[in-house]
Amino acid sequence: MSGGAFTAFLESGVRFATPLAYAALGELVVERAGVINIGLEGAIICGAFGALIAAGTGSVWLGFAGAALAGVLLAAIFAFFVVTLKTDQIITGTAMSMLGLGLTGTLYRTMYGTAGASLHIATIAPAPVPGLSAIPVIGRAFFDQPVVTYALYAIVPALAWWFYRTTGGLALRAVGEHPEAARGAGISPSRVQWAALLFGGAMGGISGGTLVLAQVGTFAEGMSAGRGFIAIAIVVLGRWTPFGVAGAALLFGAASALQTLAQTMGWGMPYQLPLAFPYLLTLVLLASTRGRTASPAALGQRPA
Amino acid sequence: GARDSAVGGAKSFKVALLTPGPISDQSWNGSAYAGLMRIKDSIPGAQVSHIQTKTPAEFEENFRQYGAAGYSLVIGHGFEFQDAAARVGPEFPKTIYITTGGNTVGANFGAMSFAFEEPSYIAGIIAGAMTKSGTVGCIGGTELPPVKAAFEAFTAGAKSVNPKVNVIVSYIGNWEDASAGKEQALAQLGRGADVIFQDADAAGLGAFQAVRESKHAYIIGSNADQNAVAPEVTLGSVVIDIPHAFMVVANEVNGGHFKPRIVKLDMRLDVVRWTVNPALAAQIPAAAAHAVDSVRTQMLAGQFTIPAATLTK
Amino acid sequence: MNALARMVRSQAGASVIATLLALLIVTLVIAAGGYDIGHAATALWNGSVGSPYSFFSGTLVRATPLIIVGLAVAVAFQAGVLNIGAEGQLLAGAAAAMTAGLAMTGWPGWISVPAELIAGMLAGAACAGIAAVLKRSFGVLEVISTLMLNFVALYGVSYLVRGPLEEPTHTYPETLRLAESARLPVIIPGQRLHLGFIIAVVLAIAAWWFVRSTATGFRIRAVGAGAAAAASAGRVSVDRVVFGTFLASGALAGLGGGVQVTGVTYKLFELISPGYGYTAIAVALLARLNPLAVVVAGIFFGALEAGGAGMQRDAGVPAGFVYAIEALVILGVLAVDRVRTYAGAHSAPVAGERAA
Amino acid sequence: MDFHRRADWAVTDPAYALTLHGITKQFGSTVALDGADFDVRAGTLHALLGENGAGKTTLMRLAFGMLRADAGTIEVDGTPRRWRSSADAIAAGIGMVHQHFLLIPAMTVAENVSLGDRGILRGFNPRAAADRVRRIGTETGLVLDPAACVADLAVGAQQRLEIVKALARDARILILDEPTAVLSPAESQELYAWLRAFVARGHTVVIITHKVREALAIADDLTVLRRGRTVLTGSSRNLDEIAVIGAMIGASVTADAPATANVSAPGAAVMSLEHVSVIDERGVQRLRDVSMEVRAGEIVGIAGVEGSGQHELLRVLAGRLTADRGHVKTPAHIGFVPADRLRDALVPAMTLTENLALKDSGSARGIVNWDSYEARAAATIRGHDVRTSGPEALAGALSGGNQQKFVLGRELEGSPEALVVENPTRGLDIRAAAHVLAELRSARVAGVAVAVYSSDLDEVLSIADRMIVCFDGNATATAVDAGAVARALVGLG
Ligand SMILES: Nc1ncnc2c1ncn2[C@@H]1O[C@H](COP(=O)(O)OP(=O)(O)OP(=O)(O)O)[C@@H](O)[C@H]1O
Ligand SMILES: Nc1ncnc2c1ncn2[C@@H]1O[C@H](COP(=O)(O)OP(=O)(O)OP(=O)(O)O)[C@@H](O)[C@H]1O
Ligand SMILES: [Mg+2]
Ligand SMILES: [Mg+2]
Repeated sequence: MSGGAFTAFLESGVRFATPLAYAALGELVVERAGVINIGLEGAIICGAFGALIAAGTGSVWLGFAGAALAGVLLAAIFAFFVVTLKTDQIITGTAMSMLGLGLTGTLYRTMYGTAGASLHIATIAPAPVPGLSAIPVIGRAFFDQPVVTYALYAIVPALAWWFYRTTGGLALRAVGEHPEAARGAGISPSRVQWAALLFGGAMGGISGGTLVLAQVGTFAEGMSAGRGFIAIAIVVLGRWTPFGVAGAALLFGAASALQTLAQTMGWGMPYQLPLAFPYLLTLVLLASTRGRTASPAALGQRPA
Repeated sequence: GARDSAVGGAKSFKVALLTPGPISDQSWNGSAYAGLMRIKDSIPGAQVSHIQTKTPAEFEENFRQYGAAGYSLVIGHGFEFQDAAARVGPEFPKTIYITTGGNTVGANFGAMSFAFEEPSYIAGIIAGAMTKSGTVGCIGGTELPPVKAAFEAFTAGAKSVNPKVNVIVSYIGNWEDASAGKEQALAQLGRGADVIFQDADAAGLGAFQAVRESKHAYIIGSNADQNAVAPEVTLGSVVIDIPHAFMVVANEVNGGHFKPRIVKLDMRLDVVRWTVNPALAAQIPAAAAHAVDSVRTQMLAGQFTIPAATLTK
Repeated sequence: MNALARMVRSQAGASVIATLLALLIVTLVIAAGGYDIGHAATALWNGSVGSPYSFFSGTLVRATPLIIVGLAVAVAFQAGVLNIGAEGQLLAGAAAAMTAGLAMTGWPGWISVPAELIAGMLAGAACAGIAAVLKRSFGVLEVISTLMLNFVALYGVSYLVRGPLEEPTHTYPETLRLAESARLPVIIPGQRLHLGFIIAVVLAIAAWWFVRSTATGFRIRAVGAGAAAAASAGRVSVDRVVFGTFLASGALAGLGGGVQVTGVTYKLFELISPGYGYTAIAVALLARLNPLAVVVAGIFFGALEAGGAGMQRDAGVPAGFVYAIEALVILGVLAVDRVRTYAGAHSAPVAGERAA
Repeated sequence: MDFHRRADWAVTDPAYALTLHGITKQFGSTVALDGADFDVRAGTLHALLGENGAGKTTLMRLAFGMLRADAGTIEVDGTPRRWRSSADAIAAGIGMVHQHFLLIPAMTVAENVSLGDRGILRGFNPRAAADRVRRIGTETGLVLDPAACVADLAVGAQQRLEIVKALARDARILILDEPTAVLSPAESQELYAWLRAFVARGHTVVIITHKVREALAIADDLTVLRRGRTVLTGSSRNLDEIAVIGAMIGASVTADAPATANVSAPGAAVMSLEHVSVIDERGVQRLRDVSMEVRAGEIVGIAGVEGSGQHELLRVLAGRLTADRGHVKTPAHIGFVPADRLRDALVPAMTLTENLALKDSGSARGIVNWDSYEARAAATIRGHDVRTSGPEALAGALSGGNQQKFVLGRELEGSPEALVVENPTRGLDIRAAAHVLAELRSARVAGVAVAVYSSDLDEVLSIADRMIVCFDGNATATAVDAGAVARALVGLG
């Protein structure tokens, strides 16, 4: 592989990773609060649809706001069921995926008919960072990207700082580890979980918004294409830490890029191999690090 | 929402459509739905019904339901429906089952066969003539027989005017992930491709976006007339006029003179065609336009055989 | 008020209320979408139970894999094993059953059909076995490992039908069709309903009896409801029970895949399962892990999907709408279930409530 | 927070730090509190007593804002208060150490202490938090390593941490729910001394306990709850043990059942260990070359400070833990009553019939004869005075004492050759505890080899024929004598 092809591969990997990272960082916060949101897929597709509607105003930034809002709305339903009514997280999450995919498909068809929305949505173009984008090999991949990607460079350390260096982060982690202990300390676990889920919904929505506003310029039914499930895998592979999740998202993104690259280079390997690889890697990593220790102790439990 | 249902009706002409994907894809499924609407609007008394099916296990169930409900014509939109047609057909002899693609024929079931290769070959000629880099690309949703055949014809067309042309073929792996479609196109652009032929339904919209942003490449649409998706970079579309095709079959069935067969629908019937994007027509070199005209004339006369391309799997 | 509270508390009453509530929500949603409610409701009814064909060939055919895989999930959850990898195990089972069926072309059906199903079970168990070993030897949470394995299985099937198992002309990304003798027989002439449904019901009764009446079944329940007590008071080898149940669950899910290819599709292709493994989780949990109730819940979901198809066909309700309605029905059932719990009914805790 | 405190002081009635009046609380159909009153004078140590389920914990959780009362008023320093959550109570200067610790094992001491600091974006500085822990340590003598992970702390240290947590929030009113239940006698004494010093500084302490004698010895005032009502309150100087116990159980105290004479001489060794060593999964050696035996018809008492190896010793004796080295002899038919009954002995979501069958669940084959188990469960319920609706009741619906009686009955069923019992009366009221001890004595008379551990030394000494004391993984035989055992407990055997 030539240097240019490698750079192109990295660039593609970062682009694939961007929406994954948003969704996974949101899911990370949710899981740290002890909730597993299998319905993330629904938030992503709602975000994509919300972006389409809001960006119709002509503003990309309103588009992102609409994406986040749509994700938040779906997350609020999930939170109401899982936190307030204390329903089973897995089955509720499954319903949320179906609801998100179903609602967006229906609304899209109702609003745009069968002609579709076309490519009329303005997208944000890559904005090269002077100097940094000239770094050999990795410069273009990491510093010639749309602003949403750069935002991640701030969100990841900010989240890490917030997790470990603020009382809010402490409260979040406490709820995920031992909700009753958190309650004893005057923290309301359900309020924390609500907040975490809304944040996760917003990030999932932005993830979908990225697909529309930074990549494709239009909406397609089912365009989330399983990213919500991948994001859950990414959180595991990232061992429930912000930097770990960022790295894992990059790895999953690179796997998709490798699949693309392998085809254009005519390497003739089955295209399923690079796609299955990150999942296998996650399993191996979990086995080698004895997965249990890293996960929040109360993950998936019905709150008391 | 649109309600286009049909219930009861003694002697009405009832037509059903099964699509494998959402009809908002602006491509394969969308144009089939447009075809169904065309039938509804142009055949008096026609009643229509549509269902989106996920898995082949549902194909048969719905074929039967339509048969039992007395539908005259049931269209399964894709070769993947042919098994179900062969299984269900004999049980409902009064219903005609047609699949778009496939090669299964029986007493009351048959297939439409689109000569999609013909306009794909023409698209190849245009691409071969337009490329400056000598590399063109094909992007498919998944590796299905009609898609593969179209890409082979495209390759042959490109090589006919530019024997050294390099054709890259890749598949997205699904028909919805528009973002992955864009990446696939960007990868091909990165390898030097400057004309891309996409056949990936909704996922293909991403390829349009990639080409639009690249500013130095062209794209060719497929199935529906996609020239309007990105008019500034779309050379043309390899169109299957599915509404037209559906009308051909529907009229035969409605008239009671449908003979089960593989209904060959080619350029001569004007069901498949190369539709150039008028906005960019002027940029196509005269020689290429000439070559296209000559090939088209031969095709319309039924005298053209597409040479086998050397397309590796 | 008292009578209402009592009704809410009874299992039957809750089911009735859940169904009514679900119907109410669906009605409102359909009306909000601008569709004729009477028309849509008729279509839902006709598509699911309104005719023998709808019921036997639509609802029950769809219910069959949901019941078998629902049992797989229910049995695992009873032991506290959160196997959400039934989808992957089903795919593995389908691929193995197909491979066996193609390899045994020409063999008499009474040998090849059982062999196919057994192959499916073994493959499902092997797929679950990976997660079971990861759990036992490396402490990897099964919720996560089985979710990962679902994707691996999905890509595996995708590879197989485009590679080693692709039909010989290499035209279609699917396998050859199973010979007539290698299929599960249809049990009602003129319908699609196949022997797999009988297998599903028999399995459900067997599972119910097994869990309730046998020592092994009791061990499974005890480990699920109180592993530490089972280990200490009963000296039960918890690891062994968990491991065995995990494999059995995988075998059942694999059987679900085997039944689907030998009874319905006769071929293997990528879209062999539209997510039966995930819906089965809903089936099992709504059935409160009771194997007999799994049959009812499986038929309920089968009817919902078949009826949803009916609404598409006859009332022009789009596909997305049907998913949304299914989701709302699940949420309605969940909500009523919680209300019932708040009302103070005694109910065995669902295994899924414990640590994931 | 400071503002709050000053505001409180402004309207203080210095006489009472905490006043709860007419408190009613119902859980479903269970009335936990029925108009209870509770007045704590400022600057005193107040003991709250009562039988199991009397409502002590519920009352204090209400005072701490973790529960909301159905009726009644709460006053702090004379000001009526209404808690939205425990955050409000904390802000008002109340701290609570819970019956079951509320610590997060995966976090450090410093993080646990900082938990609940207000604010979403307010910084948490580990170094400052560590300083705070150290400062409290020097000020109060409750020394902890701020960087230690709570999962690695011994129980005593966890107890200290719970108190430090409360003090870090400037608690002036400290509530401790059965704090000594998990402490060794020495640790308990240390805690009491510390609490007295805390009170001497003008603060207020409420301590929930079952130990009447200790309560009388250390508390200024004493309140007894019974069935959710306040039945006795007053200064401990004016009360005696008989009066308090009488109030707790609502009857005059019957003397302990007379110790049954040891009618038969001990028989052959039923359980024995020879040179047994146990190493836990973290690689820590828990038992070192232990040799001992328990003979038929005797009760061997076992004592040990938390973490000295007695936990492992009991499990090896009961055949629940495999020794890494050495030879173990233990009969096939052996009863085992673990300390944590809801975790290790019973499945709360299962019926009593099923919980009885649990005992055979590891060895049973084939089809279960539920009718026979139901009959056996019914017999156990009758034979051991288990108060319940019948064999089909869920184990989780029984009160703690009745659960314990059922477990003991189950383990004694079918005349086992040996019985291993751990903390048999933990959390039981006096009557239930006396019943359990009497059961152990009669088992001995029936020829069962009994090994009993209890963290309450008086209790073991009252029934043991011989004593074995664990210290640092070694087991030493001592006389059945408090002084001898006390020396052995600290390694001076
Ligand atoms: N969350 C709850 N839900 C239902 N019932 C409860 C709950 N908490 C307490 N109870 C019931 O309230 C009553 C009082 O319980 P509480 O824990 O206050 O007793 P206690 O005096 O602390 O007993 P113990 O000495 O056993 O700790 C009991 O009958 C108990 O079963
Ligand atoms: N979860 C529950 N469900 C149903 N009934 C319960 C539940 N918890 C407690 N009870 C009932 O409430 C009553 C009081 O129980 P509680 O635990 O307070 O008893 P207790 O006074 O602590 O007795 P003990 O001294 O034996 O522990 C008992 O009759 C018990 O059966
Ligand atoms: Mg009690
Ligand atoms: Mg208590």
